[in-house]
Amino acid sequence: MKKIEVIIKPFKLDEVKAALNEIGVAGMTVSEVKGFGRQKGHKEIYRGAEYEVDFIPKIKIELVIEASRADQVLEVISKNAKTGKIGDGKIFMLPVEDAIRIRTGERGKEAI
Amino acid sequence: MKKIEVIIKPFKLDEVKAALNEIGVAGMTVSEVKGFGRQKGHKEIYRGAEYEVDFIPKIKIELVIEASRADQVLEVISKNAKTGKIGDGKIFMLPVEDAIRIRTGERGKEAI
Amino acid sequence: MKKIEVIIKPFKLDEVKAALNEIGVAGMTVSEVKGFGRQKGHKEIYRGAEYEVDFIPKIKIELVIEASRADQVLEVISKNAKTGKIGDGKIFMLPVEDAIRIRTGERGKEAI
Amino acid sequence: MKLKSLLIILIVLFNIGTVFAGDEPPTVMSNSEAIAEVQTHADYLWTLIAAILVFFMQAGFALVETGFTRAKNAINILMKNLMDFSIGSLAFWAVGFGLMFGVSKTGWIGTSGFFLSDFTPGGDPWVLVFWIFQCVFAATAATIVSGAMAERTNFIGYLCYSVIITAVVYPIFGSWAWGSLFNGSGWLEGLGFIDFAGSTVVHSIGGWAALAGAIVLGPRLGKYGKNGSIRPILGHNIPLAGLGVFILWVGWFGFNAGSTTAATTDIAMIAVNTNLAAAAGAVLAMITSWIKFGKPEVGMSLNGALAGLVGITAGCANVSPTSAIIIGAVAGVLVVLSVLFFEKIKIDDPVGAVSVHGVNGAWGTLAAGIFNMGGTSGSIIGVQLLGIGAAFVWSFCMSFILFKVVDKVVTLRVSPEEEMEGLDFSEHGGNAYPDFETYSQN
Amino acid sequence: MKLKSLLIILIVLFNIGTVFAGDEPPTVMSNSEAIAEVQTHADYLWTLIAAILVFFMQAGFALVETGFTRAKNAINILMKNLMDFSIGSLAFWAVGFGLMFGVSKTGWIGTSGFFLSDFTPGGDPWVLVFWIFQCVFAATAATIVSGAMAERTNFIGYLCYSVIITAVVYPIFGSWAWGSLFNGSGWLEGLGFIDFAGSTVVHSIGGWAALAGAIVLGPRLGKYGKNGSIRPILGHNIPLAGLGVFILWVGWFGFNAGSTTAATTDIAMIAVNTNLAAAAGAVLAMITSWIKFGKPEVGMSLNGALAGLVGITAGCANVSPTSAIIIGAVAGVLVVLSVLFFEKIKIDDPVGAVSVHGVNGAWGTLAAGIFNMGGTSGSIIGVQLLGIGAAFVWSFCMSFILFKVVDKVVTLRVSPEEEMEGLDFSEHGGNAYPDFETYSQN
Amino acid sequence: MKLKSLLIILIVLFNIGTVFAGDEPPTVMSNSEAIAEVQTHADYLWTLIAAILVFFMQAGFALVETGFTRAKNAINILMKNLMDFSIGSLAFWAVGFGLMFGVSKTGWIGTSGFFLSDFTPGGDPWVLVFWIFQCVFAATAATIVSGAMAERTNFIGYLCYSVIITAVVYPIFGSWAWGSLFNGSGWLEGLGFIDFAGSTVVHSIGGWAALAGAIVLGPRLGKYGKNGSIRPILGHNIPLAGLGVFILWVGWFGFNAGSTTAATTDIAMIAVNTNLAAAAGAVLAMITSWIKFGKPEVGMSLNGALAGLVGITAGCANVSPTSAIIIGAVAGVLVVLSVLFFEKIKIDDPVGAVSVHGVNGAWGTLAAGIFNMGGTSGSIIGVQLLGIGAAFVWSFCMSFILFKVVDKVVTLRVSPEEEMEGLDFSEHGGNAYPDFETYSQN
Ligand SMILES: Nc1ncnc2c1ncn2[C@@H]1O[C@H](COP(=O)(O)OP(=O)(O)O)[C@@H](O)[C@H]1O
Ligand SMILES: Nc1ncnc2c1ncn2[C@@H]1O[C@H](COP(=O)(O)OP(=O)(O)O)[C@@H](O)[C@H]1O
Ligand SMILES: Nc1ncnc2c1ncn2[C@@H]1O[C@H](COP(=O)(O)OP(=O)(O)O)[C@@H](O)[C@H]1O
Repeated sequence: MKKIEVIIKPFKLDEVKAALNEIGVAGMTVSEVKGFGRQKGHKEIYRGAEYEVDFIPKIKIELVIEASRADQVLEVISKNAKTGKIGDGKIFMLPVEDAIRIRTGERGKEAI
Repeated sequence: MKKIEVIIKPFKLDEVKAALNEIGVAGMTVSEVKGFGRQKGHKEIYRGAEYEVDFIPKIKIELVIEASRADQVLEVISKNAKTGKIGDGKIFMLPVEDAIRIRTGERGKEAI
Repeated sequence: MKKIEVIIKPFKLDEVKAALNEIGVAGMTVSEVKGFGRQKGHKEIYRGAEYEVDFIPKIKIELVIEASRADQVLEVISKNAKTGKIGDGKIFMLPVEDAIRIRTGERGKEAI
Repeated sequence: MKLKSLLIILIVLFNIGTVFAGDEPPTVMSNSEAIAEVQTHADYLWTLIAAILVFFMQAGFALVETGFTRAKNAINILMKNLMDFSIGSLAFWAVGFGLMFGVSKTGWIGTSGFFLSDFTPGGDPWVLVFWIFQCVFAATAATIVSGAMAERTNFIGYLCYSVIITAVVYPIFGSWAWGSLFNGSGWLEGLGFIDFAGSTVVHSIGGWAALAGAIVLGPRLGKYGKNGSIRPILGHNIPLAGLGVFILWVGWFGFNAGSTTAATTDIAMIAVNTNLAAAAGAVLAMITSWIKFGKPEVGMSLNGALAGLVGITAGCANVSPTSAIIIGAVAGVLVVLSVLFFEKIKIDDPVGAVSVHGVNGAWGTLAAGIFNMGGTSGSIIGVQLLGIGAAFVWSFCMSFILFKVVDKVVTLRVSPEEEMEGLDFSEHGGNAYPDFETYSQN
Repeated sequence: MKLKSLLIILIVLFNIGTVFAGDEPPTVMSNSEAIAEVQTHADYLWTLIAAILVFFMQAGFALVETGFTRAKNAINILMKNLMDFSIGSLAFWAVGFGLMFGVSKTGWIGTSGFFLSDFTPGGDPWVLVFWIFQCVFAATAATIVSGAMAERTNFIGYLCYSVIITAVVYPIFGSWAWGSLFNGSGWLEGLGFIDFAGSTVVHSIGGWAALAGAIVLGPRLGKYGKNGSIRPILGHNIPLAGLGVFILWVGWFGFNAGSTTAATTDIAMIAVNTNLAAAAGAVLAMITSWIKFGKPEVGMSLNGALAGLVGITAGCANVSPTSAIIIGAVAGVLVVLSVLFFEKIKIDDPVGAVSVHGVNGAWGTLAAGIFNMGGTSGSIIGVQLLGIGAAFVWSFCMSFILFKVVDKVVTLRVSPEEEMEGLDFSEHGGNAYPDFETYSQN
Repeated sequence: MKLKSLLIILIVLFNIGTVFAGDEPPTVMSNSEAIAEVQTHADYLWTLIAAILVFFMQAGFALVETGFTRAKNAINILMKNLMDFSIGSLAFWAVGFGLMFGVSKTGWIGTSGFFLSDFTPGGDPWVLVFWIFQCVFAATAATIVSGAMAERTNFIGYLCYSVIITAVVYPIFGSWAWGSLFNGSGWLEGLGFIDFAGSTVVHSIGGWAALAGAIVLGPRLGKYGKNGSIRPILGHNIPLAGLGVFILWVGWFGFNAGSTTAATTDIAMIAVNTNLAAAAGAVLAMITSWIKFGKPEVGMSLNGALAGLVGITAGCANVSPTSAIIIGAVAGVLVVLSVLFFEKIKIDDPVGAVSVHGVNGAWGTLAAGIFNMGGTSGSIIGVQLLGIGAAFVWSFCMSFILFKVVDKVVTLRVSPEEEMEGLDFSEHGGNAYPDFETYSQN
């Protein structure tokens, strides 16, 4: 099993999610994060002092999948999260040793 | 060392935490996430338009433990996070290569 | 490639970020988490009932780096996140099998 | 001679005609009537302005209740406050006003003036300005209840109850104490009961109904631990609650000083008393919380101001400013002890409505007797106690029965799942703060 | 004899001198003048107090609009509300008041009184108190527009438009219907058009301008799916929106009852009607939403109260309380249907301003004819319809052209990137809630 | 003959008896007295209503200060605003009023009327309505200070100071300028000092005390970078701050127009001036911020409205509407420059209280001399400058010393750890927004 961690632009979430659902990947966990990277933040003003908001709001998707589906999933995500502009984000793949579905106690591939 | 990532129902956090403390696991990191999976969201209405809130609020627990304690920890979490209803969540186990306690600089098992 | 996960005290973020930038690590992803550990929370009162707020607000930094830079990165983080007081936090290192930059499709080291 | 002197008078009198161009020239008599008319205009002004101020209290209640409860129930609280006023206005128009201020042969209930039938187009509109002032009072009594029943009450059940308290429970008691302000005549006022602006008539009636509601409902899920320990459920927006208290304080000037329903100099002392009692209540509640918990707690301090306001409501027109400070100070201490008491006996009142309005309504009514500027006596105190007791028995019992009936018919409490998810979603399909990351306590 | 009797009169009259120490002794005539003066003081008081209440509505509008839109545009909404009032006050002082209430030979436009030139230091200050009351009315018409154009309008474009509606569009129509309240005389009022407090003059004018703005702008990004499906964009702070509605309700007592600009007993019925219509509007809108969506929806209920208020504004002084309930109830149903209608035809009005103010302003004006206490007739209805139509044609067309012009000159809509990022950042470099974790819908 | 003519007069006069059933028939004299009485009632009404409006400003200040500071200090700000009013009311009752309006032989301090001893039950209640109006003024001066000292002041230290400013610092200066409004007579008013509603007496006194507080405390942690760079600390809830400004604007109509403490036609021009100055202040501050920062900034625009209001306070009754616009416009520019100036010289004033109230209070006082409708002169300007200077010296020095003393006795500033954690927790054990995910800046 593999864990896929994806950092994307927030407004791409719906598209990515829909595309994953289409290929049968329905389970995933999403959170709001702040990204730092090549894409630069912007300047704001508060009572005359200018300041740099250097982080960019991003969405992190975490999903655990069977190793065999990894390529397909990576491709689908890449395609659907892409705008071609700086700050599109990253995909990371990490090894997963075990998985459990709490409700049933199923382990491994069955659990995801 | 292993990293255990757990997705549970929010109201189960207290129970799981207490149970982990009992077996001597006191360190963990918790965050709010949005879950997508088998458990379906619900419909809300806003000024006449119905819309599907398709994510479910979940809690993510991350904890790093010695490999030797993994089975016990998995069991305790499974037991205490379970309601038997859909949406109870998942446990994933990932390998960890190193750990450092920032305060002391201790590494490995000592650090957790 | 390695994934470095760091839990630090919130007010240390700026320092750590600056130090990482200095050694050429500019990409990272940050989120707010709640920490449980040795450092204890505090008591609050609400209309006469005292209650323990047992979590401590922490910042989680995630960054993926080339394996070869791991030591340097760990050192820089350790140094800059340290106050020497309880609750300074942890650094964990996990293996990463692949990385993709969504914008370009680059993979592996090129992607980060 | 006769003619000449008459002429002189006429000249003197008729010459004034310029002021009312085209009208009859003024006479002493027409002037006197005109003066009365201007005074009447001032009375209308003040009564309407006071009614507007009291209406504004609805916003105050909504904010206090919203602020002191959880984010997931904010829409529900708002809807309850909007609707108890809206439906309540209609109920008071149709039924309540007649029961409270209609002709009352027995002194126990009014029997005329339903559907504002005392007003005929073109007729004297006094009944209308009087009605609007009384209508906002009735809504105040009703809205007090929603706080104590927050976060777990079935919306439709609440609406049912809300109509009945505004149409029946509050007005009938009101007719006993205040009926003679219009066409009625109540037995309690006949005995000399002092409750100038309604510590008992409005606040205790609301407060004891709130008590009945909280008891029938039982505590919110998670309010008490397995071992019976008290677990705090934190209010989600203290700045809104604070704003609510300031708004209530503003409105209370209308509530108390407006109860003259006339523009007189009496409003001065009433306003001063109102302000000093509220101030003393806030300060003493803060000090009490400081002593008891080690820190000056904001929830108690805010409730202290309200307690002082409730406390001075009965006696605002017949006690001195110094007495007002004492009354408010006692109220400030009382509210803290009372909140802790009800928590301990496991009656879950999320905003402290029972302590603020019920308990301090009783205290204020008693205090109006004790500190009466004209002197006090056993019989004065006795009548005050009788009124306090009558209010408790009437409101608590009627409400208790009503809540039980409502519970049978439409159920009073939502299901545990709905309560966990929050009433905003389960009752209204909504989300009060969709752009914010929110937690759900419990 | 003559002398003696004169003496007596003099003694009688002069003896009263104590009241005005050092002044002339009072006479019947001086009394009569003094009475008129006190009445004048009361008129000033009421007019000013009502103006303050109406000013407070600015806060209500700001909150309703903020609450019903997204967090990322909160500062922008606030700035628009602050500035349409501030710049609007100056524009109404310089130009608007003169066009509306100046001498009007044709009945189509006022031509004097610019820059408050009707006032001379030391002269009669009535024009001033009248001005401030009218100024807050003008600002109300202007501010209605900002809601419908929320979340996508260029700030400077909005400011341009805002000046013009307050300086020209609103005042010219106003001169047709209300000019004779001061120095003017309008053709529409000449026909007997009934619009006591401005269902048409203020609310429809604002509402139809809002419609033009929403059409010219087009819907917000993401409001409609690719397949044309309606996608809700949720308001981010419902408690603030609720507070806004309560504040508007408070202010509306000043809006309607203050339109007497005199302290008379008429204010009683006006206030009662205002309250009952709002209550009925809220209740019926809630019921309608309950039937249509299965749950009582908060946004619709709040809009229902406002719809009731808009609906009764024209007829508040000439319909009975029972009619007021009917008018409000119809408004409550109407607003729900209207909001759904505009959503469906893809006119994106984030806060429902067109439905609340435009549609119900028209309904209220018609209802003022239908339910007229003095009886109705075809010609009364005809004039009402004429007024309604004139307002639509004037305001919609003028505004449509103006928005198009503004769009050409300074552009009316922000870029898609700016809209996505939020106007708070792109227009003002700010962040309304920096300490909170917020999401961005769409 | 004599008898007959007398008879006639009597008949004329006595025949009017119907109005006051059962009373003596009216006479010219009784009418005259009745007229004076009705006017008195109107005076009471207006003074009380104005006092209520000014009280409402407390809510406005609380919101502005809460909105412009961080979420972690929201409860603390609220408690400070609640308590400076509550304790302040009691302090002003016991001591302040006597020092300000008591008999003053020297012109430097009042010496009677403590504990409201000028009022005897049954006696003339004018002192009471006057007291409540003055009490809310005193509280305004006190509450200004809390904004400048926000986010780092020890709660108990703040309370100590707050009592002293309301009981001593403000009243003594007040006695110099306004003592003769009641029993006193001040040296400054004796010279012809113009400060109708308190640009200097209230706002500058508060503003300079705020300056002393900010200096003694030093800047908030993190406000200045190591290299001395200015780092913004963002206000956490701009919609609340905006609501606060609208509420303050509402209240200011009471503040300025109520300072007549009489229902006269003067209130018209005062209200118009107040509104125009505020509008001009907002517009000009927005433009200034636009020029200086490239975008129209919300914080500055809101402060601009307040600056305009402070600026017109002194001269609202003696300058023309056109002058009011100029005064407000200058205030709007001034406040932006002043905020930037104090930031630069490292005086950390989180809400801009010093610039809004101190600097513009001085400007407004000067402007009242310059734009005086009756003409100006070197001596008028001189006296204005004298008053401005006296206020600065008195308030700044007294406050500076007091803060130093308070610092010695109970410490004035919380520890760095407490400041980092937030005063809500460290001072009150609370959490203003427990259901929301919040960050902590710095
Ligand atoms: N080395 C990294 N480790 C973890 N997250 C990263 C890393 N580099 C970038 N990110 C995340 O990816 C986001 C996009 O990266 P950025 O460099 O801005 O643009 P791009 O993806 O186009 O190269 C960042 O905002 C950050 O959240
Ligand atoms: N493949 C997955 N990868 C990551 N998280 C998942 C995955 N599948 C489910 N989850 C998380 O677990 C939660 C529960 O899963 P769900 O399918 O709803 O029920 P169950 O756990 O009973 O099978 C989801 O809301 C989501 O947060
Ligand atoms: N085993 C663990 N797994 C994951 N996170 C941990 C673990 N132990 C501690 N943490 C995180 O590190 C933070 C600091 O740990 P703590 O024990 O309080 O102090 P210290 O780092 O000084 O030992 C905790 O608040 C928690 O977020």
